Amino acid sequence: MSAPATIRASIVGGSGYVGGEALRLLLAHERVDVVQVTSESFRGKLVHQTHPNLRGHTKLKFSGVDDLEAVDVLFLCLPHGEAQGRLAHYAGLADRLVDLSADFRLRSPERYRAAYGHDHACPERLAEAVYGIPELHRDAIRDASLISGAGCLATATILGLYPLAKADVIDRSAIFVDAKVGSSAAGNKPSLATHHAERSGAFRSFAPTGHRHTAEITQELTLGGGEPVVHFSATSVEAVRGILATAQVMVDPSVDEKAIWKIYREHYGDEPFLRIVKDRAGVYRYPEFKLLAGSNHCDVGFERAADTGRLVVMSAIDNLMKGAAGNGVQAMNVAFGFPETTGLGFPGLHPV
Amino acid sequence: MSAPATIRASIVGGSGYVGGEALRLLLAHERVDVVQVTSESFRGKLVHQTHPNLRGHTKLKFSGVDDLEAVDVLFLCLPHGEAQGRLAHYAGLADRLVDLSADFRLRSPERYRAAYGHDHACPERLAEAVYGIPELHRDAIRDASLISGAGCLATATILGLYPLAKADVIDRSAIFVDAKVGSSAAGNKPSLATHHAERSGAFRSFAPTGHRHTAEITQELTLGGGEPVVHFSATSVEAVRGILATAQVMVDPSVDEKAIWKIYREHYGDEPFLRIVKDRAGVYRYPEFKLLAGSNHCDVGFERAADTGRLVVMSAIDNLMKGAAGNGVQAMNVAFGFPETTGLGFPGLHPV
Amino acid sequence: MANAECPICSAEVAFEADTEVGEIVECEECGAELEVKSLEPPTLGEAPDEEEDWGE
Repeated sequence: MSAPATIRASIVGGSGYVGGEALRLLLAHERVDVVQVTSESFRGKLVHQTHPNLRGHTKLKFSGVDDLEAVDVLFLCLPHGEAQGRLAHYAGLADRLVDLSADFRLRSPERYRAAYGHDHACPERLAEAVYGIPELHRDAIRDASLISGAGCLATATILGLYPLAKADVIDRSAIFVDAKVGSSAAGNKPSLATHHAERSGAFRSFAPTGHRHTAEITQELTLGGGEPVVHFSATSVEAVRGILATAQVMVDPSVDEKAIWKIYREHYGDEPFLRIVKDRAGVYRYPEFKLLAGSNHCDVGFERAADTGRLVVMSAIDNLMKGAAGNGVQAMNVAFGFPETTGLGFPGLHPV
Repeated sequence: MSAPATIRASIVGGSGYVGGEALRLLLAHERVDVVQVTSESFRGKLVHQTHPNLRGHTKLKFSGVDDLEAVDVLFLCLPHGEAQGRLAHYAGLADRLVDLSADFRLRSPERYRAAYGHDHACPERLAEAVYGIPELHRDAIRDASLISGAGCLATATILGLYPLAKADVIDRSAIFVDAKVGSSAAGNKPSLATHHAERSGAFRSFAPTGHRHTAEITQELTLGGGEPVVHFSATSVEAVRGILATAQVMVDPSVDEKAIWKIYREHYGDEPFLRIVKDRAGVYRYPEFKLLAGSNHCDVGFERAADTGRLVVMSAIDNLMKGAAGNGVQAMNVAFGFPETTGLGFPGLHPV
Repeated sequence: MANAECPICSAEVAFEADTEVGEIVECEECGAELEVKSLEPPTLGEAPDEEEDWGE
């Protein structure tokens, strides 16, 4: 079945940062016509009211969710809980759903209750939803009707460790991760904690333990083996966009640096968005998220402490792009048979 | 003469920030094949050594300037003085030259000596060079063989005031401008002044008076009338990319707010890159450069102090884009008859 | 679809087919909240908007 020339797409919940990023990408996507973007609070307003970068790029106005027309793909960028609450309604409007909330990331209802503190509204749909990172589940995404985006911190961490877990060269009993994340990952709801005078220059240990994304990381790194024990800690840092996940794992001493290069090249060599960054020259020798703002790249690098067998794995993304909207568009490209980089070619800026 | 399907372009001096930005744009430009990028110090190295955002996007390596082949257009991104020194050599390699240095911005040799402190190497070529801002000189650019880029601070200031000067509604005897500019405008040569511990958080009045771009502003705002007296002051601020020029001029009391809107709409209503930003709603009610990083926009806004007839005009750009490489590519599009927005559609990011 | 002139910035403001007198519409260029004063001829006046705290 060859790919359609163009498809119709709408965004539900388009006034937030993820919805706005999805809108930016879909408006410029040569195979997509954006039909509607909904926002109850901004209904009737021009979209550039909440997405000022789009001023002059579109005359689109926000619609109400009840005016939604049927389309080919619906991007759900709703607060957690809303997608699972009205899934049947949305599924009736489009054959493909890309849900960028946390509602359908976890396969098991038990793990969902443990991570989110309440029962899932439609646990029977959890098994059918696909964890929408193409580098991990490209084939499943092709036929999926419910594609779930992944948590941004989980995405960076998983993509850093996945090849090693798949090659089963790491000690799964203790994986330590320290993730640094920018302010946009918390959304656009203002509070005292995000008030400039309180947030500027902050290096805030907002989740030393108990971060919800841990459940996804554990789920995706099991890979048919024993369940990994992931010790995850998150710090919000002086940036708007960006995640740098620094993982520390113990690797069998027999696996030297060359072997590790091979493992990463084997898994990521042909991936258009994954770059292995471990360089002996230049300023940026390991992954750095400031270079990635607006791009769909995930950069992965590593360094091995020869004496102890400790491996430090660094992975960087833009939390709104590969950590959310960019990955959603990539999964859409896979689902509809478009070249996977369509509309996602922006390389990022330097200097920035 | 219809536009060619694609053209061959090379960049001379491609290891700097402006050269790197031009390379990023030209690599993604659907009507351009990038043939060579020269750098004497990085000859033979992959371009992503100095432009890490381009890692994985090109296998291009830096060439030496002596290996340059003939092309359709040559972008000169050299330190000041080098283009004027070897112009004949470069002109022999391409029918069109886009010079992004300061060598050919001023029409008069006297004004050049006053601003740059030495005689011009080929003053006879100054008259033939076109000041390459399409919004000001679109027709002249079409046929020009030597297109000069403009100074970044000058570009923001001129585009803010140009419609008012053209409509002759401002008092030309005293135009006060305070321009805020990011660190990338000073290039990539490190010094103690740009050392992070000294530069981070700086609001440094590096040119309270005597800034070289004043000469260009005066030249371009004369517009057949009396020469304006431009009082220009520049401050470097806590940003990498971005310029915000805040001009204060006196306007005839008979010219009310509506009339000013009309003047701006008349000149910029159909310009794809110019946006009039004076909004009563939203967070970004006047131009702000942080939204423009990577985009070719120049946003212009104003506010009128009714009591005194004072008009404050605010104009914002990305100094590396509309202030340099983006404008150069825009001028190239005009020169070769490509749609002017080709390769320049990136809207900028939000939040960023 | 008739057009009226924005009283603030003189931009053209399109009236939808179902626009009614008294309705609040927004000028797309300057973001001003405007009140539909009449349909024939299409005229707009500045709506009494509450001075929103811009936070600066």
